[in-house]
Amino acid sequence: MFYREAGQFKTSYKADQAVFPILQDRLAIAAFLAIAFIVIPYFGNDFFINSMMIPFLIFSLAAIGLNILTGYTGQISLGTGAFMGVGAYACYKMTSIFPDVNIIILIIGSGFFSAIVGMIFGLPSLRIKGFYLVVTTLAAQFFLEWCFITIGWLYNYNDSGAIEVPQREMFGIIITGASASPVTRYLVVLSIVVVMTWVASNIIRGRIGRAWMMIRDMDIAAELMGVRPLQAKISAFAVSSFYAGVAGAMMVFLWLGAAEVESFDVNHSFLILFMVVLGGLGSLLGSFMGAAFITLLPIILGAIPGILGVDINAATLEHVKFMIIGALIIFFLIMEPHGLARLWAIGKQKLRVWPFPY
Amino acid sequence: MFKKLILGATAMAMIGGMQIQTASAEDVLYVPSLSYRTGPYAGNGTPIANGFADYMSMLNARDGGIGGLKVVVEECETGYTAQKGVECYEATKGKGALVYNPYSTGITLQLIPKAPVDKIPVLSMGYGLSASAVGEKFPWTFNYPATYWSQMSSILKFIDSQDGGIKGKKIGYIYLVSGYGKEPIPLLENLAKTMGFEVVQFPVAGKEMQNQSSQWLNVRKEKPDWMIMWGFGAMNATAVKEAAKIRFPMDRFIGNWWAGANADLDPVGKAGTGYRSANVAAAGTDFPALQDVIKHVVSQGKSQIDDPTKVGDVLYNRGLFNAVIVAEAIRTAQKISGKANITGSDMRDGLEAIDLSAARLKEIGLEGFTAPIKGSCKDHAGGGSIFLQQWDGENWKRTSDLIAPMTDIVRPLLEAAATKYVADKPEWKTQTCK
Amino acid sequence: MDLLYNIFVDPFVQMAGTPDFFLQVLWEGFVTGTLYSLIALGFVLIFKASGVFNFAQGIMVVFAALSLVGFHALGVPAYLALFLALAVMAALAWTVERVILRKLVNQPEIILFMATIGLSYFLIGLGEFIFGGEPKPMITEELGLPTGSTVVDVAGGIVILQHIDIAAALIAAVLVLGLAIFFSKTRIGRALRAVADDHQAALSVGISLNQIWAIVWFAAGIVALATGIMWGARSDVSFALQIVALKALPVLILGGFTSVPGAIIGGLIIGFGEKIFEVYWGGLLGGGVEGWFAYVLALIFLLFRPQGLFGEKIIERV
Amino acid sequence: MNVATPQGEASLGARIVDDGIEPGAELLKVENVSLSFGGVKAIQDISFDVKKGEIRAIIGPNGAGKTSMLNVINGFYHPQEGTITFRGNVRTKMRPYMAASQGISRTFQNVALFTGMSTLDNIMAGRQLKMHKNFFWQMWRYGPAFNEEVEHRLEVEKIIDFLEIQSIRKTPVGQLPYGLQKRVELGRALAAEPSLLLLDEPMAGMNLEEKEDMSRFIIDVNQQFGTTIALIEHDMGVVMDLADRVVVLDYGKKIADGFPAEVQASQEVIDAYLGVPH
Repeated sequence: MFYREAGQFKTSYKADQAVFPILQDRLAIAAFLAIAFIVIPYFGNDFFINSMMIPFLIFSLAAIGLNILTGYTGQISLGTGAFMGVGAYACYKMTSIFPDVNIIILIIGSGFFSAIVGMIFGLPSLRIKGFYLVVTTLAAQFFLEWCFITIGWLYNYNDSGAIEVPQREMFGIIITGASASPVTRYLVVLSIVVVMTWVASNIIRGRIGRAWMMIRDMDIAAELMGVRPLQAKISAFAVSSFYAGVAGAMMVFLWLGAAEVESFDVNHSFLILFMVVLGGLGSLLGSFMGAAFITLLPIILGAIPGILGVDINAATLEHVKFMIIGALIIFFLIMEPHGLARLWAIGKQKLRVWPFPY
Repeated sequence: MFKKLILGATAMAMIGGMQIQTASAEDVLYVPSLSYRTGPYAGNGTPIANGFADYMSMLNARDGGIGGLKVVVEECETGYTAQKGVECYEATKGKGALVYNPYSTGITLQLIPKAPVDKIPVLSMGYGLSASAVGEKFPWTFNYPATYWSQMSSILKFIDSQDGGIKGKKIGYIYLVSGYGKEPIPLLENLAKTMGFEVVQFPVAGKEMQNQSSQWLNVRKEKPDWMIMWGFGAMNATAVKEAAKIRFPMDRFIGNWWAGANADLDPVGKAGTGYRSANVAAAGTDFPALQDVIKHVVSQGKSQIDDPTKVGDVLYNRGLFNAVIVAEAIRTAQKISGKANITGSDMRDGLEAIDLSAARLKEIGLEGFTAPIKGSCKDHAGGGSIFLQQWDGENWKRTSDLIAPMTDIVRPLLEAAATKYVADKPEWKTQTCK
Repeated sequence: MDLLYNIFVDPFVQMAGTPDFFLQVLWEGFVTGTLYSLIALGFVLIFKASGVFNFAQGIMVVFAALSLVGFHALGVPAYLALFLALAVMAALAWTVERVILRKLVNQPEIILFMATIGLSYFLIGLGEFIFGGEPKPMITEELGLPTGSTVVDVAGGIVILQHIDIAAALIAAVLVLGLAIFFSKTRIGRALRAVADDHQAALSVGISLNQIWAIVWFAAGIVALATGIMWGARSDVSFALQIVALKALPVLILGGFTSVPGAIIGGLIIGFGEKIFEVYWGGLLGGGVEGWFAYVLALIFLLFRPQGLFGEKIIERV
Repeated sequence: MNVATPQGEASLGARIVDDGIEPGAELLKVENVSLSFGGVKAIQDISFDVKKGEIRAIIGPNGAGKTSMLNVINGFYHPQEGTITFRGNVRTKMRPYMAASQGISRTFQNVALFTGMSTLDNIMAGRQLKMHKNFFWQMWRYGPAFNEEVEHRLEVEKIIDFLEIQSIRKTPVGQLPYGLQKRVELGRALAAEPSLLLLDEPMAGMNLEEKEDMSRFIIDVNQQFGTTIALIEHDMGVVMDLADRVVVLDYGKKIADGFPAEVQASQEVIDAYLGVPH
C-alpha cells in the first residue's frame, strides 16, 4: 500500500547506487535510527538496555564480521569467539599501557590486533577449503583460548586470571566500568555499531566486496578475472576479525565489565555462526536479524512461563529452551535456508505488489 | 510499514517492561539464586540450588520466614556462564535483591565491581576472588566461610601434620586451567618456600577434563608424595579414576571443597576409597535443621529434589549452609536496622556483623555442622576453618577436626592481592575499619 | 642453549632412560587414539554416505551412553538396556532421516552442517530434560566388561594395562572389522558405496537414498554407543563428554573425511602424538597443551597435504 | 527498479585496445606445448599463433584437448614443455590472475558466473583489474572510490546496452536462463577490455536463434571493439562463418591449421570428425 516504488526514477548512476534506493526504505531506516537513538534510551529500563539491546548490538557486529567471511567470501569459520577474545584482551592491555588514551579509540584500535591474528590464521585458507578450513579455524579457537589462560601478561598476572574493566570517561561522562550508566554504554555501542555497519556496507558494495563475492561464488573464475585469491581471502579474514575484535572489546568493556576465557569459548563461535546462517548468509540486515533471534529468543522464551503464570523450574525451562532453539534452527533451515533476510525480502516483494499476488 | 515498526518497538519495550512489573512492591525478603542446573557442571549446581532453596522454604514453612517476612528465592539459570549470570543479575536486581550468590567465580568477578554501584552485596561462599575477603578494600563482597587461599593453607597444614611433616616432600598440584584453578598458585609457591617443600604442577585444560591420562602419566613420572586437586565437575571423577589406574596412594590425594561431592565420587565408587577432600559443612542429615527441612519441605513435595535420599549430600548441605549464612545475615541486618524489610545496604551491614557462633549454630539446629563464623569490617571470610572428609567407597565420612588456616601468612598475602586489585582503579571505594 | 637442550635432547634422554614409562605413554596413546578413531569413524560413516558433516556425533555419544545408563537405572537388566539403547539410536537415525535429511536434500553443505548443530542443541536439551545433568557412572561391571589391571614387567620396570582399555581396543577392532565386512560384502554396503560415489547415479540404479541414510546414521549410532561405553568407563557419563568428541575433527583432517582406514590411523597418530607431546614437551609450554595440539598438528599437516593422508590429489577443472 | 538510460550511442568504435601490437601482427604464439596429467597426454607438441584483430577458432572432436589448450593459454594449467609468447613476452610460470592482468579474459564452457551476484555486479566484476582505489577509500560512501565506481558503472552500462540486457541489470544471474547467462558471461569478459578474448564454446547448448544472436555479438565485438578473439567451438558450420583462421586438434595433436576453406578440405579433419579408426 505505502510500499510502492512506482514513480521513483533515478537520473544518475550515483543515485542508483545508494544503499537504500527506495524512499520508503530510507524513511524506515531513519525511523529505526530515531527509535534506537531517542526512544529506547528514553523509555527503556536497565534490563531491556543492558541485557537485551547491548548484547543484541554487540553480537550483531560480531555477526557482521563473520558474515563478511562466511556470507560474502564463502569461508566458514568457527574461530569468531577467539577473535573476539583477541580484541578484548588487546583492549585490556592497551588500557593499562595507555591509561590516558580515549577508550573508544582503544576499542576500535583493538580491532587491528584481532585483524592481524585473523590474517595469520587465515593463511591456510589459500590451500584449504570447506570443512577442512572449519577445523583450522577451530585450531585457532583452541590455541587462542589456551593463550588467554596461559600467558599471564595478557591479563596483567591477575590472581583471578580475568580481565577487569577500568573506569574511563569521555567528556566527563563515565563510559566504562561499573558506574557507567547502561544508557551511556548503550549509546556508545549503538554509535560504533551504526558507523561500522555503514562502513561494512560500503566495502561490500565496492571493489573489495565484489572480489570477496567472486571468490565465494566461483574462486577459479574470480582468479581468471584478476582477483588474487590470497589477497581477497586474507583481507576478508582481516576485516572479519577486525569486526569480531571490536565486538569482543565492546562485549567486555561496554557490557560484561569483566571476563574470563570462558566468555570467548567455542560456544560463542557457534552462536555467531547460527546468527549468520539464520539471518542470511551475505546479508547485513540478516546479521542483525540473526543476532536478534539468537540473543533475544532465550530471554523471551524465558519470560513466557512467567506471563502465562505457569511455574516451571529454571532447569526445565533451560532444557526446553535448548530444545526449542535447536528445533527452530532446524525448522528455519528447512523452511528458508537463505535466512530471515530472505523472508524479509519476500515479504517486501509481496508488499510491493500488494494487493496482487504477483 | 511504520505501523509495523512501532508495533515491533512497543512489543520489545513491553518485554523489557514486564521484568519490572513483576517486581513486587509487597514486603518480602527477595533473594535471587543464580543456579546452574544445566550445562557441563549441572551435577554440582543442582544439589547446591536445592539445598539453598529448601532451607529458605523450610524457614518460610516453619517460622513464617525471617523476622515475619517471607523469603522469596527466585532461581535464575546461568548454566555456569558469565554472560547469562550478568543477564540474571540485570533481570533480578531491580526487584529489591538483598544479596547475590553467584555460584561461579566467573560471575562473581563480574559482580564485584557492580555491587558497590547497585548497593547489593555479593556473597561468594568459598569461591570467587580470595582477595575480596579483605573487608577494607572490598566492602561489598563476602567470602565466608573461607577463601581458596586459606583452604590451601589448611590442607598444607594437614599434610604437615602427617608422617614426618611436609618439609622436603614433593607436592603435586593438579588443577583446572582457569581462574579458579590458577588462583591458589601464588600462595602455594609462597608456602613452598617458607615450609620447605617442592611443588609440581599438572594443569588440566577445561576441554580435556575427561581425558587426563597425560597428566597422570606425568604424575607417575614425577612421583610426588602428595597430590592436591583444584578440580571441578567431570574433572574430579576422571582424576580419581586415573589416580587409581597409576596406583597412586589414594589417601595421599586431597581435593579442595569443589572436588569432594557425592556426584564427583559416585561414578568412581570403590576405586576411590581413601580419597580425601576438604569441606566446610558436614554431610548427612543428622542435624535438627535438616530434619526440619525434610519434614517441612522435602516430604511435603515442595522441594525440587528428585531423589529424597540426596538430602544431606555434600553439595546439598553446602547450598543449605549458604542459605544459613544468608538467613543469619538477614536476621543480623534486621536487628541492626531495626526493621524487618531490609535493603541491600542493610544486608551488607548484616553480613559484616554476622556471628555464627557455636552456640548460635546449636540454636538453629546445626551443632557441629560447620566451624563458627564471625565476620568483621576487616575480615570478610570469617574464621576460615575447614575439615577433611574421606570417601569410603560409597559415601563421605568426616575424618578430621577443624583445621584453622595459617592466617598469619595468608592474610598479608590477601591484603597485597587486594591492594593490587584496587591499585589501577582510582574510583574504587574502600572503607576504613576501626 | 638450555631451551634447545630441553626441546631437542632432554625428552629423548628421558624416553631412553625410563623405557618402561615410555611404553606406558605409548600404551595410553594407543588407547586414547583408539577411542578418537571410534568417534571419527562415526563422522566418516555419515559423511561418506550423505555428505553431511555431522556435528551431532559428540552429543550422540553422550545420548547413547545416557540411554544405556538410564534404562539400567530403571531396573532393566544391563544387556536388555544395551539393546534398548540401540533401539533408541535406531529411532534417532530414523527420525533424523525423516525430519531433517529428507527435507534438506540438495542444500549446500553448510546448511546441513548447521542443521546438525541445531540437532545437537536439541539433543542436549532433550538429554538433560530426560536424564538430568548430573554425571552418572557407567555400568561397566553389569555389562560384563572387565575391571582391574595387569602389571607387566618389561624393560626394567612395569607397565600397567587396564583391562577395560584392552577391552576398548578389542571392541573397537571388532567394530571396525564388522563395519568393513558389512560395507564390502553385503548388498546394503555396496549400495552405500555407490551412494558415496555419486548420489544421482545411485538413485538412477534404484538405490533408496533415504534407506541408506537411515542405515548409516544408525551405524554411526552404534559406534556412538560403543564410544560412550568406553569413554564413560574411563571417566563418567556426562555432557562434558561431547567436548572430547570434538577431538575427532583433527583426526578427520589427518585421515581424510571419507576414509575409514584414515580415521583409524589418524586417531592413532593423534593419540600417540598428543600423549608424547604433553608428557615430554608439554611442561616447557606450561602444560595443558593437549587442548590444541591435535588441531595445530592437523593444521600444519594440511599445509603440506591439503587432501589428507589418504585422499587423492584433486585436479581442478573449469 | 527504473534506471534512465544514458543519452546517446555508446562510442564503441573508439575502444580498440592499445596493447602495443600492430593489427595483423602476432599477439599470441604457442610453440611446441605439451601437457599431461599423470600418464594422460592432454596436449602434445602443439604450435599455433593468434594475430591481432582476428577471430581464431580452435576446433576438434570431444576430448581433443581444446579446453586444456585454453586453460594453458590463460595460465590455469602449466604445460610441461613449450613456450607461450603473449604480446611479445615469453611467459614463465604464472598464476591465472597474472594472465588477466596482461589482458587475457575468457568465458567458460559451463557458464562460470558469480551466481550470487546480479548481472550488473557480474559485469562490474570484469572491471576488477581496472579499479585501484585502496581499502581506506572503499570504506566511505563518498570520495574517490565511489566516484571510481560510478565511472566504471558508465562503462559497464555501455556493455549492457551493447548486449541488450538492460532489463536484467539487477537480476541475480542464478535466476537467468542459460542463453542470457552466456551473454552476461561475454559481457563480463568484455568489461575487462581484453587484448585477447578466449571463448570456450560460446554457443554450446543454444537454439538456433540464440546462436545467431551470439554470432552477431562475437562479430560485433571483433569489429567494433577490435578485440582479438580465440574461440573453441563444436559446431563446424558456425565456426566456418565466424573464424578468420582455424586450428584443428584431435587427441591432443594438431591436425590442421589454416583458413576455414583449407581446413574444411583437409582429409585428416574429415576423418577426425567422421571417426576413422587410428
